[in-house]
Parts: sequence; C-alpha cells; structure tokens
Amino acid sequence: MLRFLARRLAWTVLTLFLLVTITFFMIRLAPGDPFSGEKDLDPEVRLQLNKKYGLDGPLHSQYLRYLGGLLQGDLGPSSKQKDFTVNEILRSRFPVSLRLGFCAMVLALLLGLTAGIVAALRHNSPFDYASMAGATVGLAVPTFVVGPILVLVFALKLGWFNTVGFDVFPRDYILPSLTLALPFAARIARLARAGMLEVIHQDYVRTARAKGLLERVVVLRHAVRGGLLPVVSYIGPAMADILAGSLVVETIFRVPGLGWEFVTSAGNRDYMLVMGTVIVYGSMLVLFNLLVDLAYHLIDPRVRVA
Amino acid sequence: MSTPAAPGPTAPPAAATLSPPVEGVSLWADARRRLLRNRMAMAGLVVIAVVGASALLAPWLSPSDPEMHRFFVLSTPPGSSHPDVRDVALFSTDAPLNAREVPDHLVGLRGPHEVRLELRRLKEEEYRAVITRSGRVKQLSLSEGAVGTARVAVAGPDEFFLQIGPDGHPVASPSAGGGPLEVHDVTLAVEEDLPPGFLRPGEGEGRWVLLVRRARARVETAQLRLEGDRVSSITVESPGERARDVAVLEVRGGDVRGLYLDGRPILARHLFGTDRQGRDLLSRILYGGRISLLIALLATLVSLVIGVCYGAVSGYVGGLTDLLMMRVVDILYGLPYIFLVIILMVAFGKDIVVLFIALGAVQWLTMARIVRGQILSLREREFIEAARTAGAPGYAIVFRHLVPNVLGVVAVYTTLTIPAIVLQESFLAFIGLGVQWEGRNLASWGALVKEGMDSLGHGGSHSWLLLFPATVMSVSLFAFNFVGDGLRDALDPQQKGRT
Amino acid sequence: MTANGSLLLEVRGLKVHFPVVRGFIRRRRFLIRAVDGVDLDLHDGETLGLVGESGCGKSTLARGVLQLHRPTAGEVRVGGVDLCSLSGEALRQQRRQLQMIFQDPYASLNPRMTVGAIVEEPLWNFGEGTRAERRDRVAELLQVVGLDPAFVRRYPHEFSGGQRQRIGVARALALNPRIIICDEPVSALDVSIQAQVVNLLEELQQRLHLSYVFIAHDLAVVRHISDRVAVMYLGRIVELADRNALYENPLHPYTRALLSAVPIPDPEVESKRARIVLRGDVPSPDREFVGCRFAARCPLKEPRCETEDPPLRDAGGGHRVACHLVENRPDGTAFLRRGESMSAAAPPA
Amino acid sequence: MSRRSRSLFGCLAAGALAALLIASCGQKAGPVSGPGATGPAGAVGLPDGAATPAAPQATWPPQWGPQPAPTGWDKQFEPTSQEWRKHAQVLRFNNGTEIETLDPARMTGVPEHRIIMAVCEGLTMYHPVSSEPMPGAAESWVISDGGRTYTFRIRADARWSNGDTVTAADYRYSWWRVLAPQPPSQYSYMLFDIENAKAFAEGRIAETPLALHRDAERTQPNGQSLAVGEIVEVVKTWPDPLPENPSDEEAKKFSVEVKCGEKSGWVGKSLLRGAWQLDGPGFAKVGIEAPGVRTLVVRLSEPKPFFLEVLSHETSMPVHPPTVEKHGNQAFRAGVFVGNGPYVLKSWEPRVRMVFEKNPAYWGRDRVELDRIVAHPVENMEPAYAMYKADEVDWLMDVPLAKIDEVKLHPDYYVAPLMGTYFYRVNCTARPHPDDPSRPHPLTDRRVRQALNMAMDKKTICEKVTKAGQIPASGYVPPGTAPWYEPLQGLPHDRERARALLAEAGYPGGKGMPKIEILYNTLESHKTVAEAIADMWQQNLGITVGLHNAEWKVYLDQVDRIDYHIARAGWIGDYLDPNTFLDMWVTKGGNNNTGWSHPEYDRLIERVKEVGEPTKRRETFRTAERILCVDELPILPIYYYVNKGLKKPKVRGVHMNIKDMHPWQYIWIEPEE
Repeated sequence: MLRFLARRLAWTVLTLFLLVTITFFMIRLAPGDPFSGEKDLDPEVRLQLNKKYGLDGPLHSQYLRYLGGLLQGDLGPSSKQKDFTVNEILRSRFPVSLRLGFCAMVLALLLGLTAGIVAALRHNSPFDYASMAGATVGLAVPTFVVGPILVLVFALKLGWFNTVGFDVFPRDYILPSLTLALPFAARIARLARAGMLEVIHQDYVRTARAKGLLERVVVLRHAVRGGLLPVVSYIGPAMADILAGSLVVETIFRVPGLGWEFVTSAGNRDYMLVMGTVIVYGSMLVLFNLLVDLAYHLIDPRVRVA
Repeated sequence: MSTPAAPGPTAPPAAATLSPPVEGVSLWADARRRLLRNRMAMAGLVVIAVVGASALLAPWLSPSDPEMHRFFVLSTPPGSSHPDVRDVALFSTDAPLNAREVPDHLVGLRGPHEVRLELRRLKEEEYRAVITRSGRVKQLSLSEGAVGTARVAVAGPDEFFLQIGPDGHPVASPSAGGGPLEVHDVTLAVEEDLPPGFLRPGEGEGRWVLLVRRARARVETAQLRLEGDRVSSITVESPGERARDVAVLEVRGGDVRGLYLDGRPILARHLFGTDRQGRDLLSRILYGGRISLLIALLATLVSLVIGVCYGAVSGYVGGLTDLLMMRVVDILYGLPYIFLVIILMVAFGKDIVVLFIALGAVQWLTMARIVRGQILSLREREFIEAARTAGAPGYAIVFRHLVPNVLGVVAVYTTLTIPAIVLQESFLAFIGLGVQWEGRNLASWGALVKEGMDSLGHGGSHSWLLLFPATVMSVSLFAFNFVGDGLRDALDPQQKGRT
Repeated sequence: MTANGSLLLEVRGLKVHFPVVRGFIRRRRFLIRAVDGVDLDLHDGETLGLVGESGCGKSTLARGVLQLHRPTAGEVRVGGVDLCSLSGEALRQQRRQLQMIFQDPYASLNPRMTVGAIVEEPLWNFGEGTRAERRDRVAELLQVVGLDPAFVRRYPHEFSGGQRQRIGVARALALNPRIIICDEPVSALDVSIQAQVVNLLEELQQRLHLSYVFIAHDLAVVRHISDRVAVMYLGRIVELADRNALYENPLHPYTRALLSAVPIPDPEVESKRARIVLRGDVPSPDREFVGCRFAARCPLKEPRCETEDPPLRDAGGGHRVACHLVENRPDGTAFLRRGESMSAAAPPA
Repeated sequence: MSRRSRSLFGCLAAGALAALLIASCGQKAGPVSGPGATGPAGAVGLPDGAATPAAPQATWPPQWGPQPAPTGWDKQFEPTSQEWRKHAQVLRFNNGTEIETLDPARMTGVPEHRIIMAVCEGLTMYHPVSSEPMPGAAESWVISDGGRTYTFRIRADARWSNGDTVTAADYRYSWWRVLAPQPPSQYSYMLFDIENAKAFAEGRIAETPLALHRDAERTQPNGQSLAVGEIVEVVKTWPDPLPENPSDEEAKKFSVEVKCGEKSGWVGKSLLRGAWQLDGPGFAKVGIEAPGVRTLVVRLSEPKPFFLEVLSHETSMPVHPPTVEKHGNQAFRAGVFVGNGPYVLKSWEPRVRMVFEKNPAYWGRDRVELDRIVAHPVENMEPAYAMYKADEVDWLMDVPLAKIDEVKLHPDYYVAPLMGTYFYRVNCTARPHPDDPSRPHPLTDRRVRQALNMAMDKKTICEKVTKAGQIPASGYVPPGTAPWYEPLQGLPHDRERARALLAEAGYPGGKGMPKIEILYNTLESHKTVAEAIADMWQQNLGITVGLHNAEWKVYLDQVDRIDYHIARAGWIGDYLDPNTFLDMWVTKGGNNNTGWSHPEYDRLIERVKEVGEPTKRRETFRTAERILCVDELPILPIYYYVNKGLKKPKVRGVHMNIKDMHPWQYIWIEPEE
C-alpha cells in the first residue's frame, strides 16, 4: 500500500513538473508581454520592470529561477495585481473556488441521486420520464446558457439574489453552484437510475423483498448500495470536470475564484499568476485522480492497475 | 462485439443446405435492428441528418450572406421582412437627381446647417424642444449638462442624428433647409419601426448615395429616376451582365421603403430575425453549424487517428512499450487540459487549425485508453493467434484483425466525442477564444450563443438571438448524445443505460 | 529434412514460463511454469496425441511450438530449423510449414471477416498467387473440407460450430503445411459433430499426407486418432508411448488414474469399475519442483519422489515414462512397482 | 472579455496628462502675477491662504489663451437645500476593473486614478467642472522665475489619515520614489519637467563614484562577470527599439561602463546603487526642495504651462513615507494604507469591491458630502449593466456596446465628448509591392492613403455603426482639446476624388492593388467598424480588403513591430493641448509605430516648444496637423471618442468634462422629487 502510494506520488510530481514546464514555455511563447500597452514604455523602465517581476535574463535561467522559487513555495509576484504576490492571490481565491466546487458537487449528488433513485423506483412513471428528460436537457444545454438564464430569472426578474457582490456564503453561492452542478446532476441521475434498475432486478434484492423486508429497508440497505457503485466511480472524473466547468461559471457570475483569475491573467500575460493558477488546478486534478485510484485500490483489489 | 449476439443456425455439416449464395450480413445487422427499434436514437439520427445536410448545403439554403451587414435592419425580430435591399453599398448616380426632381422634404437634407434647439424638461418622458423647423423629436435621452444624441424628425419622416452640446444646443448636425425656421413644441415618443433602407445625398452637387445593394449582385453603378417619393426606375449594371431594369424603389424621406419588380414587392424575409448588425440569423446559424460541425469532425478525426493508432499499437505490442505509452497517456490525462488549450490558443493564436489540433489532441487520450483496453482483450483471442499462425505480419494483425474489431466501440465513442467538442468549442468561444480563420472570427454556434447572450436585454428583449442558436445547438447536442447512447446500447446490450 | 528423413518436428527441452508482472516497472514476483522442459518428436505422417488434465500445459505447449508464446528455453526444430532462434520475417516464413486448428470455433474466426477472407488470409500473407488464383484456391479448400464454396461471402456467425471448425481446417490447410497442431479441435463441439470433424481430419491426413499433433483431453478420441500418445502433467510429459502400449499398459500412476476415469459405455461394467480418485488439487505451477511433480497426489509416492526428479526414460520398446517406480522386468517389459495397489483401469475395448 | 473596454480608455487616458495649456489668466491674481513676473519667489513670506479653498493665490499667466478658467470651487455647485442630508450618502459605482495597485508611483490607468483621487490628494486637484487645476493639498502657490519655479504652500490642516501632518518632505519623498528605479514607475516621465529629474531617473546625474549592487553579476546584459566596481563613465543613449538580447555594442548604450582592477565592462544602470538614494548627491540636484515643513519648491527645467495639471495626476500623489518604509509592498492594502485624501480605504476585497469612508482627518472634511463610496470592479459591461438595472450601482462609467440601442433609450444615459480620437494607422515603412518587387508598396504612396481616407464615410460609421454619438473626425486633434484650437476640417468623404487619386497612383479601379488587411484587437465594436470600412473601400475603390483580428497583447505586439497594413488605434490626450496628440508622430516617436517620417513635421513639432506666442503656436499646430491629416495621412482619423455611461439622477454634482475626471468630494446624493 505504501509502495503504491509512494509510486503514485512520484508520478504525480512528474506530472506536475511536466505541467509547469509546458505552461511556462507555452505562455512565454505567446506574443506580447505583461507591460505592453497602447503607450510606449521607456526601455529603462521596462528593464526595471522585468527585473522586478523576475523576467530578466535568458529564458532558461528564468525557468530555473522559477523552479527554485517553486520549491520554496514562492510563486513570484503578480505583474497585474502589483500589490500582491501570487501566493497571496491564490490564497484568497482558492477557498472561493473550492467552496464553489464543493457546493456544486453536493448539489449535484443531492439532485442527481434523488432524481435517479426515485426514477428507478418509479420506473416508467411520469416522474421517471420527466426526470430523465430533465437530465438529458441538463447534459445538452451548455452551462453558459443555463447560467445567464438563471441570473435573468432569479436575480433580475424575481430579485431573489444579488447580481453583484460575491461574498455572502450561502446566498451568493447558490446560483453559480447550481449552474455548475446541473450537468453533473444530470449524469449522476442517469447513472443512479441505470444502476438501481439493474440492481433491483437482481436476485438478492428480490430475495430481500421476498423475505418481507420493508420496502424502505430493501431500497436503502440492499439496492442503493449495489446500484450506486457507478456513481461512486464517476465522482473522480466529475471533480476534474467541475474544475474545468468552474472556469465558465466563475466568468458568468464573476466569482472571484481561481478560474476567472486564470482567464484574465492569461490575457494580461501575468505570467506568474498564470503559472500559479495552473499549478493549483493541476495539483487539484492530480490529487483527485490519486484519491480516486486510492479508493479503487481499497475497494477493489482486482483493479491493481499499474 | 466479439461474441455474435445471435448464433447462426445449426445446420447439418458438410452437406451445405444453406441454400443459394447470399450476400453476407455483418454483425452490424443485429445492432442495426436494435438501433432501429430505439426511437430516440432514430429521432437523433434524423436530426443529425437534417443538421448535417443543412450545414453542408448552407450556401444554397441560407437566404443571404451570413456576414452581410444591413445597417437599416438592426435586430429585427423573427419573421420580419423588408425590401430586398440587403447591404450597405455606396454608389452614386451621376445624372438624374437634381433639385427640381427631389421632393420638397428631401431638400433640407442636402447640406450641413446649424440647427438651434432648446430643451426644457416637462415631465419624466417629455421634453419641450424648440427647434428651427417644425418637427417631432422622436426620442431623446439626456441628463442635465450632458451631451446627448437624439434622433430628430424634422418636417415629416426624414430624420437625422443630432448632437447636443452641454448647453443643450446642437453641436453639429445636418439639418433642414436654409434660414431660420419656425419653432414648435415637440413631444417625445419612442420611435418604433426601423427604416428598411436609406438614401441620402452624397458629397457634391447632384450626387446621391443609395445605401442599398441587391442581394448577391455586385452593383457597380445605378441610374435613378425620382418621381415624387418614388424612384421610378433603377437601372443596375452588374459586372458581366447587361444593364437591366431591376426594380422600382419606393423612397420616403431618406429611406427606401419598397422595392418592386413588375409591380410586385421584392422582400427579404428574416425567418429567425436579424442580429444587432442586421445580419440574417438563419444564415448565420446555418453557416455556424458548418463551422461547429467541421471543427467537431476534424477534431474527432484527429483524436480518432491518433487515439486508435496509439491505443492499438500500445495494446498489441504490450510489455514495456505498452507500459511507457500508457504512462505518457496517464501523465497527459493528469494535466488540466482545458487550461493548456487556453494557453495554447493564447500562445499560437486562435486559428481553427490550432483549435482542432488542441481539442483533438486532448480527446485522443480517452480514445487511446478505450482502444487499448479492447485490444488487450482481443489480443488474447484465438483468431489473433490464428492470424499469427497463418503468418500475418504485425501491421496486418493490428489493422486487419484488431482495429476492425474495436470499431464498434470507437464508433460509439466518436458519436459522443463530436458533441463534446462542439460544447468545448462553444465554451472557448464563450470565454473569448472563438476560433478564427486567417484572422477572421468564425461565427460558430458557440459564438452565436455568446453573441445572443450579450445582446439579451433585461426583460428578455432580443431573446431570439439567444434562443435560436442555443436551441439549434442544444438539439444537435441532444441528437448526437442520443445516437451515441443508442449505438452503445445496440452494440453492447450489457452496457445498456450506462451513461 | 532431418537426418533420418522422417522426423518432422523436434521439440527439445521446451520451457514456457510466464512471469506474473506486478508494479509499474516489470518486477517478476513469480513464474508460472506452464511448460517446463518438454521433449517431443513428430514423424512424417503420424498423429501424436497429447492428453492431460486441463491446465497441464497442453495448449501452452502447442502455442510454444508455434511460437505464439515465445518459449523461455528449448528448441523447436522444424526441418532442422530452430524456430525459437528466429524472429520477425524469418519466423513468419517458417510458419507455412506448421499450422494450427483451434479449440474454439467461435473465437478463432475473426467475426469481422468473411469466410473467404479468413481462408484466403494465409495465402495473402505470403503473397501467393493472384487474386483470382487465390479465390479458386479458397473455393477448392472449402470443397475439401466439405463446405459449399458459395459461402465465401458469409460471416462466421452464420455458421454452426462444426461448419466453423471446417473453416478453421480450411484455413490451416491453405498453405499446404506438413504439420498441423490440433488444439482440442473437437472439444467445443457436439458429440455428433465431433466424429465428423475427426473423420474429416483423418481423411485429410490420408489425402494430403499430413502430420498431426492432436491435443485433447478426451482419451477416447485420442486413442482413435493417434499413432502415439503423450501424457502431460504440470508442464511435463510423464509418459509417451504407442497408442496401444499406452492404453493397454499405462505405466505412470498418473496415466493410470487418467485412464481409470474414462467411463465405459457398458453400465454393468461401469458400475463395477474401480476408479482411481486422486486426492488434492493440481498444484499451481508457480514454483520450482524438486522432486516428482506428481508426488503430491501420487498414491504410490516414495520418499525419493519428493527429492528426485524422475527423468523421462525409455522403459523399453519406445515406451517412455517419467517415474521412479517403473521398473523393467527381466524380459524387458516394464511394470509399475506396487502398481497392483492401484486397480488398473481396464482399457475400453 | 471586456479587458478591452478598459484598455480602450484605460490605457489611453491613463496617463500622463496634464494641464490646461491655457492655464487661467487668474482674474483673482495673487501677489505675483502678470506675464514674466520675476518677483522674489522665496519660500517664505507667502501670504497664508485663507482657510477657504478659494482661488489659487497666483498662477503662472500664459501669454495666450482667450478664455478664463474657473479658479476654484464655489458654492453654486453645492446642494442648495439641506433636504439631501436625509438621504443615505452612499455612492456605488462600477470602476470597470480591478485596480492594479494602490501605489501612486506604479499606477497607470484611469480606474486607478478614480480610486486614488478618493484616498490621496495631490498639491492640486481637478476642478469638477472644467478639470483644470485648483488648490488641493497646497493652499496656494507662487510662480516665479519666468514660470520655472513653483513655490507651494501646503495647508496647515492637511493631515494623513493616521493624524500625521502632511509635509513638504512627504511630497519630496513620494516624487523621489517615482523617479528612483524601485519600484519601477511606468509614468515616471510625468515628473521629467522638473529640473534634472530625467537625468536622475536615468542614472546620469551622479558624479561621485557609485557602487554596484551585489547582484550586478547576475544580470549583466552581456553576460560578463564583473565584481563590485567603480564607475568610470556613464554612457547614455537608448537603443531604439531595445533589442531582445543586446550585443556588446548595444549593451553599452543603456549601460554604464565600470572598471574593477584590470577588468572593465558594462552594467545595466538599474544595477547601480547609490545613484538613486534619497539623501544621495544625485537627488540633491533634482529641483525638488522642502525648505520648510509646509513649503515645497519645485524648479522646472523650462516653463511648462501645464505643470499644475501634472500635479493633479496620479503619479504626483503623495505616499506616507513611514508606512511605505515600514511595510514596503504591503503598505498599499486596507488597514495599512495611509493617505491624505477625502476618504480612507475601509476594505478591499479584490475582484469584489472596495469600500471607502469619509476621512475624519481630511482638512476639508466638512465639505465632503458622501459618507461612503463603494467601487465595484466588474469588467464585463453586460453584468455591470444588469447591476445598474437591478439598482446595485448608481453609476456606470461605460455601457455595453452590444446593447447600445437599448441603453440609449435609458433616461439615465449620458454622452459627452472625450479628449480622444479613433483612427487607423497605416504602415508607411518603405517596402516593396508584394506582387511586384520593383515597385514600392502602395501604402507608402500618400495618394493611396488619401484615397483610402476619402473613401470612408465616417458619418455613416458614427450613425449606423458606433451609434453612441461619436463625432466623425477628419482631423486628429479632437474638439475641446484647447478652446483656441478648432478641429481641423480635413479631407472630405469624396468617392470620386478618392478613385481619381487611386488611379493617379497607378491603381485605377483598384487594379494592381494587393489585398490590404485591417488589423484590430478582438472586440465586436472594432470589428463592425472595420467591416464597414472594408466594405466602403471595396465598393468605392475596388480594392480587396481583409480583416485580421488579434488578441490584445498580440495586436500590441504587431503594432509595435509595424507588422500590419492598416491597424486600428485610439489615442486619449494626456493634457489639454494639441501637443499631446501631435508630438507622437515625429520620426521614430515611441508611439508613432507607422514608420512614417516627415522632416518638416518634426521641425514644426520641435519649434512649437519654443513658440510661445498663441497665434503662432496655433498656426504651427495647424500646419502640422494639415501635414498629418491632409497631405500625408500616415493615419486615417475616423471619429472622436465620447465618454458615455449611465448615472442615476440622484447622483448630483457630477459634471461631464473632456477628461472625465470627477473629484469625489463634490458629489452628493439627492433624489429628485
């Protein structure tokens, strides 16, 4: 087990290193620089700016310097938000993104599981059809259509939410996490329904029922356990997708999170911040993959994948 | 896919009773039957066929050029129509118009004049305007001390923009006739209908500018005759064509109000309305489908080729090679790809080639994994051993025996990749990374949806700009997903219902 | 051709071991010794039967001979050329002499290919003839195996198991091989069809002068078709003899036990028949054996069986056996010491 | 992404700026007045200004300029009744973006300027109506020495928000910080009018031996290794443009030669130490002195009529020295920041909001009406507009262009002229015709450029494309830049003449013209303008026109390298004088970027520095602009910018001005009845 963990960690580090390297050189290849603007910049000032923001010297030495800083946990200064270091920016934005992702996951599970299980139990009922139709809609209508419509309806028309000021924890997180959660809820609902249907018709559930157990007990103790395995295995990839999806949702709702920071910093050529956000996202992704593998490893020893 | 779903009939051996030679029926037949029974998938197929055909035939189906601006029909709702003058083109007539032939109310439009205008607010929506000539201020919105722009109608329907300076006086504007004109009280009203086209004087004496262009005809010059408020004839000389009498233009004020050929109006209809630059939305959606589907198909193709080859080789060769190849895939899988795509597009431009390489290069990972998994299980099957025994070289085994056997899975995955890429492309368009071709932005569905979103008024105005592209896109995505699911169910009944 | 002119296939010390890989860098935890030192000869025109319990390595041996699994050690000589030392194109060229008929007629035919393509493939692989010639050859082959040549455009799943196996045979014949290894060619078929296929194989052997290695666990079929029979246990040949010698005078305790399990189609006899029931399971071939492989289950085992590996030796008259307990009578005939305690199975008549 | 919306105005207007050329002929003349007053301009003996923020005691009187400027704040702009006090004095506005920094020395944009105006106060401040300079932290000043010396008297009751007294030394410190290389200040040139400031900033001033930074070795431009050494000679010429990897020869140009033992080499000037010390001999030579606690003397290298306007600019804002010294980079955060403006920074949640509250230590606290200001950083105008409609902000300083038709109908919509011009740059660098290398590229022919200009129907563009009330431009200097400078009536829209000119240049009916591409940065509004213009050129001239859009930074890069045919551009003036528009087109000007070079033009712009006489000055500018916009056309002017937005009627005291600057202390909330 420890060996497995150590090995996976080694790969994780390699992956991250690769990510850092690719990102570093790719963003540097992009035309333009952090300080260009419509007004010409004095060369000496540019020299000083480059020095201040660690952009002086040949690219490879900048890269080594960056790696050196990274090892010490220093992600450098931000060239766009000049009063803050990348560490500070990430520290203040990351919890927001994390909270958003967490809320979305919880919402997705809540909605998806309820809809899926009930649909399976009431197989071929109107509820089943309705929830599956809803799930299909959730899958095919892109987030960036759903988001603004939610804003239009709930914030502008009904006035239940503010359209601005993302800070009050439960209230301001509702619309974004709902938007983010819908496609996942849809998928989970479909998975849960299919899994449940499969299980319900299996012998052990029939046996349980035949034993005269309460329907509730049958469902909760026997069916749900077996039927939701596919859902469990979906949570891993879903987390990765939620990370990517938060990019759009943060843009729509102006959530002061990492995704938005990434999009703007890429456009601003805020190199250090781009690197910082990518590293955080990459680490999250790799961490989730690791956890999922770990979970599989524990649950099912057959899946001792290399 | 491997085990035939329905075993063949048990015929007595040697004596071949399986009568006359029949054309072989592939394994797909069974799958096809199952697919045909899946109503949703069939509906999806029909939709895909329709969408695909309309994208393919966009140049013939679309009522106009999707990039053709009509500044006179901005944001008209679905179903609107106007004289079939489609674009702003500037051409002047040399002879026919002179002051005598120009209707009286047009005279005033012929040169810059000073218009004095004084405004006093009466009530919330009403201003009293004192202007140099009788007229109606159609709408005005100013805050005190501010400089505003107003559309002012002077003596009839000819209207023009007016700059109003900080003192409430116009700064510069074209205006009506010479000399001080009388002053009237005016009431404000919001102007409703937009003019279908407009005609106005050109620089210099006797020159007129007709802001129209016949659809698809590249008009070089036109001769106009004005009779009353009607251009009695317009002779158009198109390059390569004889001069011909095209139409009769009805002109009111500065606007072309009608276009007639043999007395019948020639109308352009906008089934889906126009966008805020007056471009026909239907045409844009048709062409957008081309772009979206093209990107999706090409990116899928890229992912298909790379993924299948990579997965097949990795799975077939096995051993250390497989281990290393899959390790590479694992590492790439661990990267937050959408970030890399964004950085890639920032670094190398938003060219369509970059985009489908980027998207395809990401999608192939899953494809490679799936193919490899299939190949791994197929590799141990006896028919592969049989092929080796029969002396088949490595490439023949991979491409004659292994790959055809994974095509089922590949087909399923491909149908699911296409909508995923459409979605990703639109996602990129939404965050401002819409694709380009040779520096021109391509209006894919995603870009249209974004435009619609941007134009959506609060309270739902201009909703058609969002509604139509979003619906078309969503329905197509539905269709692809249904077909993908249906295919999977058909090919692999055990997996039924799994998403 | 070999020195004695009739020796087609020589297998010497063949070992096929499978490492069980774990971890991301190839780390051998243990080896599965599926075939662990086998010597075999196949002579021109003969049929060598190969029997043994499932899992004893018969199929692996066949695949090792055919180089479908590369042997870990040993030689496979066909016409004097050691296949194990070849690879790539050279090996591929050698394959034409050695073909195989597979056990599972469902799995051994590519479901995506037509019958014609399947039978044609070997020809195509070696670039034999033009398209038309190949087509004619396919038709001829189908006729030879008793199928209607009109079937060429059909797919395998449209055929019954027997018909499919005929297709497999046709494919094996396509290159005019001298040796065909039949890996339980009939065990997946209905009994009625088994006979047809076996008959077909015999008939073809006559017509085309083929040599077979015939693998089966059905002793009756093996007895019917084979000239010589080899018995395998845990990756080794434990006994090898002429058909009659083996069936009538099995020497190895394992062979005896095996033969005793064959039911006799006479209920009377069957009910009285004494059967040797072996205790315990076949040990896993994942460790090195010091003594006799059969020792763990042998009812007759002696202390030295546990420590000394019995060689496969000639017990006289070409009857080879690997057992410490087999001794030769003064007249040269071999017998199994204490074999009386195992009630000898009466060979089926 | 509305990054652009900011760049458009932000990056342009950003900057520098400055003054009313025609600084007022103070009608309330102080003790020293009149042209060329040479009275004793000592720091002492200044009449202590009245507590009322009345007119400046004296302004340097320009010899030209017909129009008197408002000289101070007066009652007429204040609430008339006390009714308004019943309403919550809270103003919420959208600043359009997250500000880059709160450090005045490093600021570059308009959004930053709006914020810093709340928390800091320069010696002068903008007049809320005319945006001309009026007394800020300085209650009065005396201009002497022919306009070269300014002696400021700082208010006795000027306080930092922590209670410390605002002193002249604080300003001296702040400006030293701008001029010294750390932190790098992109707008340090704003203060270059001060005597020796430029030389100091560039490290040329030191005569005493300077030491090298210890890290000099690391970042030497030519890669040589040098130990800490002694400076032998300082060489100063800028390479233009600055090369990526400078050769030794180029390295010399922006380096100082140093000698250490037998080795010598060049080292980047930014690596010198000592040259920029506050107490060092270098800064002592810069014309900023603080002889008394409340007296600041500034000497200019030559008279600059708009220097007072410079002092209102963000770069000239003071920082609190002890805080900056103590906290360094952390000094510019809520809770730490110390300012001397009318408001204090209460909270700053990046990407969410900034909250300001009335500064109780501010000298003019009684006149500050708003209790609280909330600034939102919403970049995208769509949600910002939604916020406005949902009554979550009171003031939008821009509108979503996509919805301009809808927004224009909104009763709160306003537009006002802005000192800026939208135009196209034309690549004028000499290069061969792409199809026929023996001929020059058509765009290098001025007749072709004239034809392109005349084929554009700018009026249609303003009315039907941009639609916000922009004014068609045939000249380059926007109206209102200076009252004495009328906008130029350049080339008219004339299709026939355009065709004739094109034919004359050898391309009759567009034949032989290669395809021309219009480069613009990705933004819908630029695109529609470009499309309309492309269409006009195609229709009127028969030439093939392509569009090329590029992401902002890529576009900047291409423009900077003059890698385009025609490129979209915009320019917002820094100060109220045509010079801010015209001096950029001199040969190799940093913002020229067209490759255009015209000796006569260069001469005119050079001469304008000396010409003091107003009529002659106007004539010189006029001649230059004629060359630019009639004869040569390295640029094709399209329209003059407007400043547009939405403001609730209850927000009072906001007056539109050409610089779009609105000091916070004069705004109050009072709903209409």
